[in-house]
Amino acid sequence: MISKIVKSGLTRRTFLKSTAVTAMSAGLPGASLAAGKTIKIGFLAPLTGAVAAWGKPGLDGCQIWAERVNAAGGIKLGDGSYSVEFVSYDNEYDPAKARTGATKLIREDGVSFIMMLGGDTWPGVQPVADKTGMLFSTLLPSDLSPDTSTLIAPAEVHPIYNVTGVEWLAENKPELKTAVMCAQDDALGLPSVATYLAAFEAAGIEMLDEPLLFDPATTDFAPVVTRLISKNPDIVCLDTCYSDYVHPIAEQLFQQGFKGQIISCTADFYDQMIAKTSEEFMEGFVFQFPDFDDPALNGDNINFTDPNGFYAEFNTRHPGQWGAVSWEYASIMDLWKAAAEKAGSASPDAVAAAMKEGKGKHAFGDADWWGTELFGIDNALVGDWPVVAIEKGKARIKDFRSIPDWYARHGDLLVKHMKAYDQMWDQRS
Amino acid sequence: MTDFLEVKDLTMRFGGLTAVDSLSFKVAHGSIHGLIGPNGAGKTTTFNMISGFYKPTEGQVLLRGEDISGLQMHEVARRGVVRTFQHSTLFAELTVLENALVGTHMPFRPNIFAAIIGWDREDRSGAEARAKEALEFFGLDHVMQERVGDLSHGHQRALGMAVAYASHPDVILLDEPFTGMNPEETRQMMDLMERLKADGITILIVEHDMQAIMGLCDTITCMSFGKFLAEGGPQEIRNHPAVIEAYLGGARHVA
Amino acid sequence: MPKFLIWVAVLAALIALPHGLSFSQQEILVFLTINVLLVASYRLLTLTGEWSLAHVVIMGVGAYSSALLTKKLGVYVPVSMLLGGVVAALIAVLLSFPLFRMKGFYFLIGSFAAGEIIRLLWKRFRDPFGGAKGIKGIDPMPDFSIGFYQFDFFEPTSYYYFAGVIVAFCLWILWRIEKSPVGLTFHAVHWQDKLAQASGVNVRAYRTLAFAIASGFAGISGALLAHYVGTINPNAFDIDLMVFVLTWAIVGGTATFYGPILGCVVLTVLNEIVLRELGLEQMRPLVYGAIMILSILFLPNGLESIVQKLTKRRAAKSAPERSPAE
Amino acid sequence: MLDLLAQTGLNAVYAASYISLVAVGLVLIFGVMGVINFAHGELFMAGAYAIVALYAGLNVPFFLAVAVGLLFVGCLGLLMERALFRPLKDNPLGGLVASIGFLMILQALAVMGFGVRMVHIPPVTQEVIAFSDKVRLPVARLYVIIAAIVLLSALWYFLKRTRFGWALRASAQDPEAAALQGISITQTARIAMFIGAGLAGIAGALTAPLVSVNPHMGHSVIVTAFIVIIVGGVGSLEGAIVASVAYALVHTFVTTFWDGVLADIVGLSLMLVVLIVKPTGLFGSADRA
Repeated sequence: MISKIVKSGLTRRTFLKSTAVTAMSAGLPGASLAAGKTIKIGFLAPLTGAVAAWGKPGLDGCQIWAERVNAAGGIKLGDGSYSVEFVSYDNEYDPAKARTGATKLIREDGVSFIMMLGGDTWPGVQPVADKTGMLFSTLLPSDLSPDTSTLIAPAEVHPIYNVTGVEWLAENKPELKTAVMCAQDDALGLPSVATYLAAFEAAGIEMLDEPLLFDPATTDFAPVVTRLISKNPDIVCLDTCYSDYVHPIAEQLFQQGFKGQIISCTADFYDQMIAKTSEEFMEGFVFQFPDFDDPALNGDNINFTDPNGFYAEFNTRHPGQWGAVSWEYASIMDLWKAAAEKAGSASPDAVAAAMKEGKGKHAFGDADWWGTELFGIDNALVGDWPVVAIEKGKARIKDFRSIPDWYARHGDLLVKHMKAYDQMWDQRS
Repeated sequence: MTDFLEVKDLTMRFGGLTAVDSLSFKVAHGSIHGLIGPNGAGKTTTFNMISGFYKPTEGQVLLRGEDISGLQMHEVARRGVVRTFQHSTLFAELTVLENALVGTHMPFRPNIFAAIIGWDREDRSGAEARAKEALEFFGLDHVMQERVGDLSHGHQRALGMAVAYASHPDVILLDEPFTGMNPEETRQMMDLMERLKADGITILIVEHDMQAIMGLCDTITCMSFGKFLAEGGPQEIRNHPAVIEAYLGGARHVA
Repeated sequence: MPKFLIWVAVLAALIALPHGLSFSQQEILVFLTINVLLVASYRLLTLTGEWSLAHVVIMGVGAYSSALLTKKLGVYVPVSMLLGGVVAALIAVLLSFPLFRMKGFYFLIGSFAAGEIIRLLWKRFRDPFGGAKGIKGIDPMPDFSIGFYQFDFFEPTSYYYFAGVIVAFCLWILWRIEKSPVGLTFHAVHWQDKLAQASGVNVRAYRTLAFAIASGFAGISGALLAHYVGTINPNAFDIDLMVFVLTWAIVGGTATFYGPILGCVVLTVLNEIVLRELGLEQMRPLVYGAIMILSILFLPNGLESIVQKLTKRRAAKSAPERSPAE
Repeated sequence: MLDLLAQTGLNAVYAASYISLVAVGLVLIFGVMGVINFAHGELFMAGAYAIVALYAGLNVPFFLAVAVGLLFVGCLGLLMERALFRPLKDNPLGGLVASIGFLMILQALAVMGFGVRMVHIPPVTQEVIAFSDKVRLPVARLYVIIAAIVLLSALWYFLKRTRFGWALRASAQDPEAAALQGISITQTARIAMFIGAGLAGIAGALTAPLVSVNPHMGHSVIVTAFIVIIVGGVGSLEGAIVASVAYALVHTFVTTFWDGVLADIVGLSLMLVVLIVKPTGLFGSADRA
């Protein structure tokens, strides 16, 4: 049978059909259920190993999402309601294993959509995506390129939203004039460095030093912090770091006597940071990821379903594990569900078409498909993003700010810095 | 006879200790030459300098007039000076024939590309013939396929010499070949050396036990405390007062 | 000739193999085939008695070279794979100068340091190595047809056949080398380097030769990987994979040519298929680690020792024909 | 500028302290057992998780938790000795593989028991000794420095002045001769494993409140420890300590005055240079290679 397909020339459509048939005929347990009313969604992210922190909590969040959706009657398509089931594959953050996982999820499990962390693993999956036409999502928009129209970045627009924090800071604390930055030297840190540099330049804040890069294997941050504060900056920017680095850096800043402003992309487990430092020290710490019990998320503009309830449920099941990825995969599923119901079908093409029709329902409000200049394709869903600050030991959304508006004014700066760090889509070879 | 192998003012210092102090002697072509001395006389150090195992601090080792001191061991070997080892240093994991084949490395230098394509059949059969010839010479042809680890002590000694002999050497350096041998084995070993000599090979033996090589050597050089002591025929050395004195002193020391 | 028939049967089984597997198992089969070459080339290096921790990084050198040659210079893919191997071998020759001043444990750790430096250089120099993200969009092997079979190199089965032929050819060369006088000399260098030297063997040159050959084939395996996955990055060639190669070789046993290959196949099937099917997820490393410990405790001579026991009776019947010179 | 130098110096002293605790344990195990303990970083991790369970989880007083952590990891060392290294004592590569297997098991246990993400440990003390506004030594770091000095001095005394220590050194130098002298190899192996593992454990326990504790924290520690013991010379305790100090100084100053990635390259190159110039390390002797 395989050779027959090969000879007839493989088009996307016949490919998908044939794989669906294979999945059915193979009599896989999931496949026979699917004849009833189940839609399968693939979850292809690191679940073991050093990067597992970016996958596992996301899968936990998705399980909660699936239960809630299934309890509410599932996903209503043209031919009735379907329940949702997540099929996960641990890619160990390795491109080759990610490719194997994508093949398994598509051709054996018959999933309708695959969510990935992206990053190192995406290029391994890209040929599979191109060949099968499967719809994929990533948390890292830097994976986007015009080569693959079926990869979308609908939740995170890392790192571009970081401009909102800097902009807010410049408006609300105009006395802060100088900044320094440290960053982890990898695919996560470098595009973020370029973004912060552009944001600081746009806000008229002077960088006192080159960004200080450190290897992701660093354990002791005292030397990094000593260097950072040696120039007496008003602002220390932590760029986008794993929380394993944000915490010790903040602690060192505290112990080495820094008293100025800190801005960071994330502050997962900020309560622990407060415990390690002090409430006064952390007061006013600016970052970009709200707690989902924030009252500001109950506004009409928010598209995430019942954020407060989701947050409470997550914390009950996985106490102390809440972080950015906990809700992001689930928010992608909200978007996917809406698109599938609109299209009345779970087929990747139909969902993708429905999704990109008009405004997208991003977790933080309706947003535009955007990114042609930065990524070569408008598959990133970009709109407002919250600026969060810690007040009396609790993260509070201070404002929602529009990323496209900032870009309209300062896009040239962003492109300039992105180019300097080889982060433009046409520089990524 | 010409000056075939000559040791000239050879000196070796380890830190502050002078193990060999400007030693000179000559080995005639086709002879069996003994190098003796009590423990700590510097025999083995000298031996190691000639074979290229050590680089001398000063002095020269001349082979047919060419200075070979300071060359690496394999370079010395390629000039025809092949050594054996004091202990049964063999490839215990390999068979007897394979050991002998390693000895044929010099006359039949392996070529990796020919080996892959299979154009080295002549070399391989030549090497095997030579290895078998060497084994026969030392009476080892009947244990050819056995693992060396399973061989008797005497056979292992013989194999050590066969490996050296397989490379068509001009000079064989033997390091205490009689240690731990019973009289019967010693006698057989002496026969083998006589046959090597008859084959035109020059032999230099380093030996602690003077009696063992008296009947064998053409010339004997005796050293003590790193210095040249005496040289001559076996009878001459046996009766040399300085040699007797050195050995008595050494013996007392050892006891 | 029964031996000939056995080989035909093995060949037929290897050709039929992917058709009995699921799609993801076919993918795993491709990576397994590539890893077989990696671990077999590693064995050649261990013949001289040195255990390197740079082998996977050297594989990466082959992958990066081949990827860059196709991307920047447009070299035809199979040619670039060969050149990737050549570059890996040359880098190995370069590394041999500092590394072969060391032996044993020092060599082990020295090679680790050398490998880490190469990896840091890939990270540090975004041009041309792409930094921490590495290189993506590497040209795949161009599809072609040989009449009765159409190669579509997206399909794991096609790539398995392609890689299988290359790997089989490389294994044949490695086998020929091991069974040649050169291989015998490698053994000699390992067991008694002084005696080998006294027999006129340039020990340093032979060590370097083994290192270069092993590295060359590791480079080819890296190139095979790069043009299949389409992306490479410094983390794909880190110490974790090296640890796997080391355990494949040791658990399989290094006394025979097939030992490390056996270890690679058995452990990969266990880890990637059996343990995943069992749905162990987070417990997978634990079970894998336990299996490693148990196998080294109860099979100290590796998996190959089981095979040897099974074949011993047969071998005892037929006349001993162990002649390296044949 | 003087402030910056002084603060960097303090940072280097702290780094040298915890690195030397880990490295000395690794050297001790290699010296006596003749195996490379790849799981040493995970023993460090296990010490940190002992603090997570006892101090952060059960509110056990910190120093009691550290002591229990030392004993716990020491016992892990004994377990490794009994279950892995003793049966494999004639098979150093087998010991290496077994220690890799043990490493994977410890990591997986940590993941299953405490999750993949970093875990929180409340600070032991937030006191800081301020020499000036810009030169400050947190007391929690001072504990690590003091522990390193005290423990390594005690170890030195133990090795040079007691019978056990003499036996340990003897069997590290020549196991066969030591056995002839009536030294029990098993006994010394046990002691060495307990001390070696315990040192890694106490380093992990003391630094736990200062770093991010996660199941993979052992990796970068073991890489550093390898570099250090190679530079110092495998099997030399003095060498390990001197090299820890040298490495910590170089790495800290390069990080502060240039950048962290360059510091790693410099550290590794330093090691290669040492190996090229003196292939047995600064204090090493050839016979154990």
